[in-house]
Amino acid sequence: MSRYSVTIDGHEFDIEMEYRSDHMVATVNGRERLVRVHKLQETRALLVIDHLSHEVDIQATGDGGRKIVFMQGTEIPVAIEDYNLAQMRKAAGIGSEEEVDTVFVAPMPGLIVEIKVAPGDTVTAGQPLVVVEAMKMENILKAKGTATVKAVRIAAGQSVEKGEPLIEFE
Amino acid sequence: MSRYSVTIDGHEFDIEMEYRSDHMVATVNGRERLVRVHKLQETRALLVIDHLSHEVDIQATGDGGRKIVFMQGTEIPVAIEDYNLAQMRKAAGIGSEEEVDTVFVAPMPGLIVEIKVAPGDTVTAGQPLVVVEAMKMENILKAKGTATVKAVRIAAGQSVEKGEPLIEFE
Amino acid sequence: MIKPIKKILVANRGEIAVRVIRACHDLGIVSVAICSDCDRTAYHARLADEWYHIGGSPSSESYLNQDRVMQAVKDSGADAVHPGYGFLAENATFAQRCVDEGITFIGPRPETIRGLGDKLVAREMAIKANLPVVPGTDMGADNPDEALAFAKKIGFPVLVKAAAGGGGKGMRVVESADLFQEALDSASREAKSAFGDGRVFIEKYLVRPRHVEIQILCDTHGNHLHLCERECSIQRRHQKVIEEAPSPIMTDELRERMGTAAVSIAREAGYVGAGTVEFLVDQNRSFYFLEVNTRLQVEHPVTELVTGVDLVKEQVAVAEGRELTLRQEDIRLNGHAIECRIYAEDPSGGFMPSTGTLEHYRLPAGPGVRVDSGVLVWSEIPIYYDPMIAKLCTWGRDRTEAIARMQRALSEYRISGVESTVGFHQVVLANKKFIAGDLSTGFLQEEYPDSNYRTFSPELAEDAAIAAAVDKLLNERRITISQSGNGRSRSSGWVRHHRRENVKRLGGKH
Amino acid sequence: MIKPIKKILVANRGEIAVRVIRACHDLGIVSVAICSDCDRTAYHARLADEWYHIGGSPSSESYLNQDRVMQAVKDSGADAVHPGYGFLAENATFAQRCVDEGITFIGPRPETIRGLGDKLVAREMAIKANLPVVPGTDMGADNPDEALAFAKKIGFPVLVKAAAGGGGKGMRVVESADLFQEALDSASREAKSAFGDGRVFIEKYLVRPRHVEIQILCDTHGNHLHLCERECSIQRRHQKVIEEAPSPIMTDELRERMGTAAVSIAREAGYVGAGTVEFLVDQNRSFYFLEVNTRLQVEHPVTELVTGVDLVKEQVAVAEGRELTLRQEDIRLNGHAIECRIYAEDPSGGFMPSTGTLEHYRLPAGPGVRVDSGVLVWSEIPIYYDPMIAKLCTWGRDRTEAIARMQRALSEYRISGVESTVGFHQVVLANKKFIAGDLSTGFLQEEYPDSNYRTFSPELAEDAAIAAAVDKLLNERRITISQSGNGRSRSSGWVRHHRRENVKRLGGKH
Repeated sequence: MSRYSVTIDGHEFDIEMEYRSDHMVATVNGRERLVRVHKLQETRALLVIDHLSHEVDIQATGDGGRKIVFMQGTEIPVAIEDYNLAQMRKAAGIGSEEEVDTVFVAPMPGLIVEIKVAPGDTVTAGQPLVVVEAMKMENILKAKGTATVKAVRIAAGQSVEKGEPLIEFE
Repeated sequence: MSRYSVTIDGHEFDIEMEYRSDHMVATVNGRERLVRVHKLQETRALLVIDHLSHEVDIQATGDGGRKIVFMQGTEIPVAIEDYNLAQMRKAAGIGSEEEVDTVFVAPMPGLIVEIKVAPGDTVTAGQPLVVVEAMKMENILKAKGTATVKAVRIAAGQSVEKGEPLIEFE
Repeated sequence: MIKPIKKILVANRGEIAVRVIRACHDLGIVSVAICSDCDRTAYHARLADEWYHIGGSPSSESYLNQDRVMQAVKDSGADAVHPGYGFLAENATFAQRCVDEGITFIGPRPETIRGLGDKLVAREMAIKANLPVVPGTDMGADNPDEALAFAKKIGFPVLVKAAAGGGGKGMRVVESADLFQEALDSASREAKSAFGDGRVFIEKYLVRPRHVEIQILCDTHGNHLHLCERECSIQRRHQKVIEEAPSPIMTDELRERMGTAAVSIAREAGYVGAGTVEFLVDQNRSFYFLEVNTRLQVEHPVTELVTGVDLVKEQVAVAEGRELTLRQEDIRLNGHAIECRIYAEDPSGGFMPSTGTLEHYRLPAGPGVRVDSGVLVWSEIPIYYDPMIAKLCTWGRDRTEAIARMQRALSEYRISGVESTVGFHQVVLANKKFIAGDLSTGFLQEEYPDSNYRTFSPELAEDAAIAAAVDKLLNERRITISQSGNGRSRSSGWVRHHRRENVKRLGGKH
Repeated sequence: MIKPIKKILVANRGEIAVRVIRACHDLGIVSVAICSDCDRTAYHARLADEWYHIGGSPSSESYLNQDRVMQAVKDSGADAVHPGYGFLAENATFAQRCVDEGITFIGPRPETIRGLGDKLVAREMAIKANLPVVPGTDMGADNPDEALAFAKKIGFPVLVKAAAGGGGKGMRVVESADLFQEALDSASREAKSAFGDGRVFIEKYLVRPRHVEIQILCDTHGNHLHLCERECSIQRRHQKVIEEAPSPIMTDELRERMGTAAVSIAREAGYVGAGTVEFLVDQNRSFYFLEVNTRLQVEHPVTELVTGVDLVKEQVAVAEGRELTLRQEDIRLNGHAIECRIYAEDPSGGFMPSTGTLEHYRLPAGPGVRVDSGVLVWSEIPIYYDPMIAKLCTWGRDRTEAIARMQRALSEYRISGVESTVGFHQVVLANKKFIAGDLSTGFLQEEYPDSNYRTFSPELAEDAAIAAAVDKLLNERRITISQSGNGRSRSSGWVRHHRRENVKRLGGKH
């Protein structure tokens, strides 16, 4: 039997998975749900949970247990980890990996039009960091929280690829 | 340089193929045509012949050089062989492989309802041979030419797979 | 007495199950799909809110099995059943069983289905409602000698028809007396196998008639409407393959008379729900009652396209006991619509059903195009059911625009892995008589006596020859032009071995 | 003076190129596609009859490069050019060049494009034709101080707009004086980059206005029609994202007045072809002239769906010199249509463009659904162009039915490999104010100030959690549930590594 801790939009689900003859049983926060899995092509499966039909596509979005579950036309970001590891992590007061990112990367490929910050600046949520032109539109990339700029890795006029580090925070 | 003999619907094409820098040249019955090939997924390619755009799907239909070329929504049956071999074959008076089939196979899976011929019978084109039920419809399989039945390989009430031999001719 | 429906079990598969599930989505009603073994991941099973596996692949173990369907109704808590067409759609016993168990059957009353479903009873009812009928008799397989005598009296060709069912099954045209017995037997056998009822009857076979039918819609409050006509003359073995609305032969006056006739028999039968009154129309625009189909027809989308009425939604509203909000004067024809039924069949091989996996499947789209497809890329076409995979419809301001858009849509359709009738439709739609609207139920036989539906220009043939040469060249040099990332393709050229065995034919040597 | 067109070069890419090529197919006119490096196998290049590669991926080397486009016109022997929208569609120099070289430009006369394309000239023309206009000035980037003074006079918020171009590019709302200079500079810079013309002007910014536009259609024989309105109030950064026809706010009387106004300016401008007169409508149903777009609009399909008129075919007929066969009284509204623009953008990531390969792509279909898609499964979404991949439209007898069908269609859309705005549309279409038709151009900003378009029920979250657990379990046990025949999938579970780098964000620790 495997047990997982799944977090979606701040809600935590404790899920125990068990194989039965032709299906699985998922015990979610103590409640049993019957699951049938039918493979489809590529990253997709037809999941029937207590007779509810879901065509599901799951994509890993990076390292660790973060995934995007695509179902009913909606993208649902999910974090999953082993239940026991999650308990230990919490007991030790270690936050999830998401909280320790210190590099601001380009969310898309484009041309750097302007850099609005310099090393040493302290920025707050919503403050413009970089202006990127992509697909003929200027996009202003903004800070998501309070932080101090450690280094600027790019220069105006430079082309960047998606995922390329732009700014490092302390 | 490669040279092929291609037969479509009774018309013969003598085609010499030659590589150039970024395209090919096909000399068809003496006339040059410029060909660009862009690969697509699976069995498909975008073929640009003298600027005519064709999304093409090619499927082999059996042994030898018989193929189905699917383009512009139309299925075109094609026979292709090496030009020199075709010349030798013709010089030797040998017909193409298509003419020597003596086994009548099931064109679809189904249930044999009735057999209309017995060994020793001589059948003519259009004469009913076997009645097969598939997808709730009775289909009458008819002779395509004159022939004498050598053996009947199936019995009424029997299920057959697609391609299963039904009747042998002499 | 309105009883709102909360959950509909769709007792069908394929495109019509998808169609009904889409109506449920539009209405905010929970949809329940049932599936057989081979349909576990079929499109209808994926699209519905709920999924119930009910049995084996043969329809007798699943979609035709009333016990299993009713069990799924109970398990799912559905309060209504939509039967689609085929399977249990015109089964009065099943409809009665739903009624008895307090489940809303979305269709006419069981007694209506039973009465009209028997073509002989329907004929009597039509005569009572003063509808013109084709000369015929109820003598059939039980009285082969008398039947033959009657056939001789009215004159060959005659039509042998199953009393039950429809869709061209159990139907034979008999050209002469010596072929009569065989046709009688085979029609009866097919009818028994398809509908469990081997009764057949004989009718005068009209020469070059058109098949024109009237869509009716009736509620439980005594309102009976007609939604104009569809012409379905393009038939192969009595199976409709191309339908359109309006009929090219129609006049306002004839439409008025046929519509009134259809409403008359609907009233006579106490009809409730959507249905179709079928007629033959001869070359003099005289019409004859044929039968009433007590179900949603395959070809209902062409009516939806020219009237704007969603027939499945109206069926649900009527089943809930609501009064129709439409009045006869609200029904106005807007433009022209055509439907091509896309089958997994090989037109060049006598329309043999073709099974396999849809390795590539691309729907046409764009202005004026509606596709009702029951399959997806990678779907398996099973051997157990009707081989129709989709209905392609186009709408235009007039018939010319609808035909042009249909040709465009057909040319965009990509189906790999099974044979399809797309090319067949391209040929028929380019036929001058078709374009002129000069149709009859014998159209295909007259125009294509040797079933040669494969035509292509010398220019296209040359380009196809070049394609084959390019493929062979790349093959020999082992150059891959298939996407390297895709493990499914062979590495030699872009050719793969077709899954089917080569269909070997008797050659010229015999 | 009718000059029939035999071959049209479509000087565009993506869905609008596909749209025009489809019209060519319908008309029996030979279509020529042009493509850049990254578009060699794009859908439009596959669908056209002829294929010309014209240059590099950046649009300056291909679709915007007049020399290369004209070379392809000559090489192909096309006798007409359809520019679509964007790129060269509203470039008077290009239109003039076509005229000079004897090629039919399918659009208004070059001088009309030049005049109306300059928003300041258009404004003068509107005043001359007695259309109400919004208070504004032509002082812009060259006179920042005067412009600021004017802005202060009419009162903030004001709108900074590029004189050239459209589509929301080079447009900024300025809330207060201290943000004025930056907005002026950035709008001017963006306008220069997009249209090669950095001139901007200032307009009073109306509070909660609706964007309502009138489709016009004019021939060379002096006939000027309007095809009723479209409402395009749902905008993000001045880019329309959802459009509909008719407008929920419209009355017959207002439609009559706005239609007459649109026809007046068309007459004043000597307009030929299809075009759009844009207005703002305030909360009191007063309307103000905004601008004229001298091209086919992105959102033209909603007009086609409610009027039945094929606008591209009409454009071609007008360009051939034919007189319109439609009269104003033939234009009748039938039902309601909505369009959702589907972009390859990440709504939860500030609508950043998302590039990549469409590894799975399934179009919605069925009753009332029209899709104009510019891409196919396995298409690459390149970084060089506008990230719109398709337009999804639905039609219904009324607005309620159109919305329900849109929700159904959105839920059927499957796009894997890039982010898309499908989920965004689902949220907006479920918004109560949207359903009530209570719209304004500020709708999205007011309703979703923090751009949170991701909503799901607790039930769906639980099922998603189970899906993740099933996936992880199978992953750990190395059980493949992906199709084994498909080499593209990893063998562990059905998860694959998403191609994009994880979008790392500033976390809570700082």
